[in-house]
Amino acid sequence: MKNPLVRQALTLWVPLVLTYVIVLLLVQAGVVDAYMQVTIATICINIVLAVSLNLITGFTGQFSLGHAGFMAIGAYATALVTMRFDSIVGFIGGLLLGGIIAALVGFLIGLPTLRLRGDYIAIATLGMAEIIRILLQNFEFTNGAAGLSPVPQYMDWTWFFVLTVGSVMLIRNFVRSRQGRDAIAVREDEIAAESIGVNTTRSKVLAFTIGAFFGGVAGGMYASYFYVIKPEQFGFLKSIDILVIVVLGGLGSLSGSVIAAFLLAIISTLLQPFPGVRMILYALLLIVIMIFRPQGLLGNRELSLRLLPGLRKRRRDDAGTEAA
Amino acid sequence: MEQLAQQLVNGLALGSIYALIALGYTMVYGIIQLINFAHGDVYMVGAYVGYFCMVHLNLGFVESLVIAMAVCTVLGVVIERVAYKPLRKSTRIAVLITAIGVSLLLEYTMMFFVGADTRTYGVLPPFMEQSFNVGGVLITMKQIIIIGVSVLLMVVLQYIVRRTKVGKAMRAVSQDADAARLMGISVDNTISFTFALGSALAGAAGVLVGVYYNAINPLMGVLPGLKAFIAAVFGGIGLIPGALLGGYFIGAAETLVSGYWSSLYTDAVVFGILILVLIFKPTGLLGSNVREKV
Amino acid sequence: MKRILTGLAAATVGLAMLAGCSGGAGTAQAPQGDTIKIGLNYELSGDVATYGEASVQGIELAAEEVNAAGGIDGKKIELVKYDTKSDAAEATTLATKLMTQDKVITVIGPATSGGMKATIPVAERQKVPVVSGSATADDVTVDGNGVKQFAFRTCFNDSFQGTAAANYAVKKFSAKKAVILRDSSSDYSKGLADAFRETFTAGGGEIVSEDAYAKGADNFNAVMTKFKGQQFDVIYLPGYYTEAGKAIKQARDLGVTQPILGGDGFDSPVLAEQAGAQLKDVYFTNHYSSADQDPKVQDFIKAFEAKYSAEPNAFNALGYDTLKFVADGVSRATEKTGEGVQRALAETKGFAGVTGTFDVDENHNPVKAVVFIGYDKDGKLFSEKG
Amino acid sequence: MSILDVKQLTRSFGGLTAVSHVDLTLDQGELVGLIGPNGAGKTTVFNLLTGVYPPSSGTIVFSAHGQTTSIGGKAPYAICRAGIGRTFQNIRLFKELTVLENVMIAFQQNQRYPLPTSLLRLPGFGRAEDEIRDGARELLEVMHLGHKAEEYAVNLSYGEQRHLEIARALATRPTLLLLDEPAAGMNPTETANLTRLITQIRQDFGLTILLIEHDMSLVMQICERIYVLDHGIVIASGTPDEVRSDPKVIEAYLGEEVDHA
Repeated sequence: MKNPLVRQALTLWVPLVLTYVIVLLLVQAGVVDAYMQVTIATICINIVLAVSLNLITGFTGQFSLGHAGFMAIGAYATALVTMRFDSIVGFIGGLLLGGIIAALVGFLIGLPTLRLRGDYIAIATLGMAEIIRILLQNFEFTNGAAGLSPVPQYMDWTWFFVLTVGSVMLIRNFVRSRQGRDAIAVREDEIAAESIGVNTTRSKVLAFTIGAFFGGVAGGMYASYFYVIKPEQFGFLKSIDILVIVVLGGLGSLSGSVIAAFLLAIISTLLQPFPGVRMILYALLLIVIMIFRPQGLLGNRELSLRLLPGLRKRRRDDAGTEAA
Repeated sequence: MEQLAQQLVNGLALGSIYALIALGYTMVYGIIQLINFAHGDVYMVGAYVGYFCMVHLNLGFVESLVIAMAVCTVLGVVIERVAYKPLRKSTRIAVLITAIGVSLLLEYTMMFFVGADTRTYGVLPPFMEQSFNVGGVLITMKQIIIIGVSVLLMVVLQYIVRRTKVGKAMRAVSQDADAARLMGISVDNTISFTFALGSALAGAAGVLVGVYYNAINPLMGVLPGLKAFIAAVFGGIGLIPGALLGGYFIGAAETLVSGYWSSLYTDAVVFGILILVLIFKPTGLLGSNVREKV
Repeated sequence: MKRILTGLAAATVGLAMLAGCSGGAGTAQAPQGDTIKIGLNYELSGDVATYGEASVQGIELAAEEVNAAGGIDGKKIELVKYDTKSDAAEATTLATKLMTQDKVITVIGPATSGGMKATIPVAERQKVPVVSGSATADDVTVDGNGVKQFAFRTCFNDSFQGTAAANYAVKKFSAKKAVILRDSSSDYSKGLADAFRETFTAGGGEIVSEDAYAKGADNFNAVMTKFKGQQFDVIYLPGYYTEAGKAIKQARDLGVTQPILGGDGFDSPVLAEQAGAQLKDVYFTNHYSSADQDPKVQDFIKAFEAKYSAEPNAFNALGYDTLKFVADGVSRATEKTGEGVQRALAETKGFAGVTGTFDVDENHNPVKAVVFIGYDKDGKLFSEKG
Repeated sequence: MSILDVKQLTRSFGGLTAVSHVDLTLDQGELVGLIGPNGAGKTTVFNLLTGVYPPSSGTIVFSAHGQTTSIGGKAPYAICRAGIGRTFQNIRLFKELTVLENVMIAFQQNQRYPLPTSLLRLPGFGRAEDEIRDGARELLEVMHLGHKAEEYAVNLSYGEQRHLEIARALATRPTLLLLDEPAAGMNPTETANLTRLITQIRQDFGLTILLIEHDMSLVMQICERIYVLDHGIVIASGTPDEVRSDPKVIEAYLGEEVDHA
C-alpha cells in the first residue's frame, strides 16, 4: 500500500510473469499437450476479441454485430504480409498493418453510422461485416473462397501471452482514463453526456476504432496460428460467438470477458460429443442469460476481492435502467 | 428492352417475398422497437410446415398455405410470450440478443429434426407449372401466384390495421403504449396480435418460396430475413407502406444487379444500400424525424 | 491491481479445470486396446453441415459393415466423432485432440478443402494420416513444398474434373462458346471453373460470360435471363446440387435450352427432386453411376437405402469409400500406428470402392476413371465412361 | 451586460409549435425564473438553449469569457463547452457509476490529456487524474455529497440525485446554469436547503442562473426576474411582484387549475 510501485509489482507483474513461466515450462515438459496448446491459443484469441468488442458494446454501449469483419481484415493482412515476407518482421508488420486497416475501416464506418440509434448500429455493423466477407470472397488477391494457405505460423505461447495481456491491459488502461469514462458516460446516458460537454460522436468513434484495431490484431493472431483462413470463417456466426462471450461475462466487465472466454472453451469441449444439440443449447443459453441474468456473470463490475462480501451495495433494479 | 421487362418481372416476384417478410419486421419494430431477428426463421418454419402438408399429408396448395400461416401465428405468439415478454423492461441490447438466441434456436432445432439437407416440395399440380409468354416476356404461373397471394394478403393486412378495432389498438400502442394502456387497451394482447399477424405473413412467404424455388433448408431464413429487414429500414421502419416499397425496391435492385452487373455483388449491394440509407436518411424513405424524448 | 490478480487466478483455475476435463478423457482411454480408433472430424453444424453429415452417414455405414464382417484383424472399428462447426480453426483444434488425446490411428475429414488444409500441418507433426473423401482442391495433398506425406483423399481433384467437363463439352456438343456460373463461396466450384476455363479456351473455345452466386442462393432468374440474351453452346455450372437444382429448373422455366454441365456436386437425389421434369440436357462428371450393375455399387445403394431410407449422394458414397480405404490401409499396415497406416495408404494399389477402383499416386491422389452421368433431352438417365 | 440573448426562438414538432417567438435576455449574474403551466414549453426552451434540438427559427446569442457566439443549432457538447451547464427535470445521472465518477466525467472535460497518455499510462497520467478527482471531490463537498462519493448514483435519494445533477453541471465550469425543476419531489426542509445552496453557488461561482420551477415560493423568494410561458409564448415577464399580479398569468394558471379539477 505504501509504495504503489512495489504493490503493482507484487500484484500484477509477479503473477503475470509466473503464469508465463509456468505454462512455458509445462509446455516444454509435455504436460500441456498439443491439444491443450491449441485450446489455450483459442482462448487467448477469444479473450482479445471479446475484450475489444466489450469496449465497443459493453463500455460504450454501441451494439456491434460486425466484429468478425475486423477480425477478417486483420487475419488477411497478416496472412498476406507473412506469406510474402516470411520473417518475424513480416509477422509483426502484418499484425500491426491488420490492426491499423481494421481501425481505419472502423473509423470510416463508425463516423457516419455511430450517430444512429443503437439497433440501427447493430444492423449497419452487420452489413459492414457481410460486405467485407463478400469482398474477400471475390477479390483475386485474397484468393476468393479458397482463402489463403499455408499461413506461416509465428504465434507461440510467448506471442499469445504478450499480445493477450498487452491487449487487455491497453483496453483496461483506456476504460480507466478520461477517454474511457467519456465512453462509459455515453453508454449510461448519451443526452446527459452531451450536456456536460462530452463529444459523444467522437467518443463513440474512438472506442469503435480502438475496438476495431484489437479485433484486427486478434484476427492476425488467428491467421498466424491456424494455417488457413477463408472468408466464410468470418461470417455472422463468428460475430455472434464473440458477442456471446461478452454477454456471458458481462457487458462492461473486462475480467468477465476473460472468464467467459475460459468458460466457453470448457462448455465447447464438454458439448463436443453432441454436435446436434450443441447449437440448440448455445441458443438456449443466450436466451436464458438474457431473461434471468441480463447483466452476465459479473455485470459491469470487475472481479475483485473487494466485491465479494457485498461491500458495495447496489440496488438490483437493472430492469429499470434506460435502454439504448 | 425485353430483357429489362423480364428482369422486372423476376424482381417483382422476389420483391413480393421480401415485402411479406418485411411487413412482420416493420410491425413488430413499430410496436416494441425490436428487431425481431427470429422473424426470418419463422418464415423458414412456415416453409417446412408447407412442405409437410404438401408432401406428407398430400394437401393442396391453399390448405397448406393456410395451415402454415396458422402454425406460424401460434409460433410467433409463443416466441413473444416466452422470450420477449419477460424482457419488456430490459435494455434494447438484451432483447436484441434474445432475438438472436431465438433465431439460432429455431434454426438448429429444425436442423436437429429434419437434417441440414435441402428438402423439395416435389411435383406441383400441373396448373402451377404453366407459363405465359407476354410479348417475349416469360411469366410463370408461380410468379403470378406469388404476386397475387402477396397483394391479397397485403390488402387484408391494410384492412385489419385500418378498419378493425384490434388494428386501431395496434396503431395506438405503436404511437404511445402508456397512453394506449390508460385508454383501456390491453398492450400485451396487442403486441401478441402484432406478432401473430407478422408471423402469419412470414409463414405465407415461406410456403410461397417453397413452391417458387422448390427447395427449403433450415438456414434459408437467415439471408432473406436480413434483406427483408433492410427493406423495412429502406422504406421507413415502423411504416407498413414503407415495408412494401422497400421490399419491391430491394427485389428489383437485386435482380438488376445480377442481370446487368454480377451476381457476385448482389448481397454486397443490398448491404451497401442499407448503410447508405442509414447514413443519409436513417428514418427511411417514408419516415420522418423523431428525436428521443428528453 | 488486485482485480487483475484475481482475474489471473480465475484464469489459472479455468486452465486447471480445462486440463482436468481433457486430461480425464485422455487418461481414461485404454491405449489402442480392443478396438481400432478412427477419428471423424467433420462439419456437423454451420455453413457446410450438409456435406459433413452426408460424409459421416457413408462412413458410419461402412464402419458397421467392416465390424459386422469381424472388424480388422479381429478388432472392431471405434469411431470418435467431432464437429468442426464448419470452422477451419476448430478443425485444427479437433484434429489435434483426436490425435493427441483420443489417440486415433487415422483422422477422416473434414469434407471441405479449407478444413482439410487446416488439419494437415497437425497431421504432419503428430504423424497421423488425415484422409478426406471430398477435399478436392488441387493443393490439398501437394503444393509448392512437395507432397504432404500424411494427407490422402479418395476423390478427384478439381482440375481433373474441370478438364474432363471441358473436353466433354467440346467432344459431345462441339461447343465453341460457353458460359460459367459458379458458387462464389466454394473453392471447389472455383477450382472446377478455373480448370474448365483453361481447358476450354486452350482448345479454341470462348467463355462468353461468367457469373457467380453465393451459397444458399435461391433466385437464379436474373442471371439466367442475362445468359438468355447471349449466344453460347453450353452452360458450365460447377456447384452443389442444392443450388444447381434450383438453377437448372429456373433456367429451363425461362426457356434457356442449352446443355448444362456440372461436377460431382450434382450427385444427389435432391438434384432431380428440385429440377423435377425440367432435368433435361444436364450432364455431370462423377465417380460412379448408380445404374452401374457392379454388385459393389448395387449392394452399397441397397444397404444405404435400408439404413437411411434415402438414395445416396456423392458425399455418402465417398464417405463410405473413405472408411473402407482407411480400413484397408490399417489392415495392411504392419505396425498399427499412424506412421504404419501412412505407409500402407501410400502404397494402395487397386483399391476397389463404390466410386471406382483406384491406386494412390505419388501425389496421394487416387487414380480414378471419370464417369459422365447425363439426363438427355427427354430427361432419360444414362452414363458413359470418360 | 447581457450574457444570453434569445430572439424570436421557435420550434415546432410536426404540426405542433412547442415554442413560438420567444424573446429572452439574461444579464450577467442574474437569477431568473422560467415558469408556466404544464406543457407550456419550458423544458423545450432549455433543450433549445442546450442544443438538444436545433431551433426551427430564431437566434440564440451567448457571451462568455469576452466571446460572443451564436449557439442556435450547435451541438450540445459545444454549447456546454461555451459555458452553459444544465440539469434535467427527469434526472439523467450515470446511474451505474459512482457519485464521484459522475462529477469527474464533467470535470475532466476541462482537464484534457492525450490518448497515448491514457493507453500507455505515460508520466503525467497520475497527476492529471488526481487533479480531476480532487476537483470533483471539492464540488461534491460544496453540494454536501462528499460522504457519498463512492456510492452508486442509482442508490442516492431523490434529493441527493438532484444535488448531484447540480454538482455535475457545476463541474463543467459554466457561466450560465440552467436548472430544470431542481426542487421537484423535495420536502419543504430540503427545498429550503436547496434554495440556500443555489444562492450560495451563484455567488461562489459567479454564475448566471435560469431556473424552471413549479414551487412558487422558491421562485418568488430567489428570482430577480421571471418569464412566464404558456403554450410556447412568453405571456409576461418582470419582477416577481409584477408577474404575480399580471392578469394573463393568473388566467393561465387558473386555466390549468380548472383543467386539473
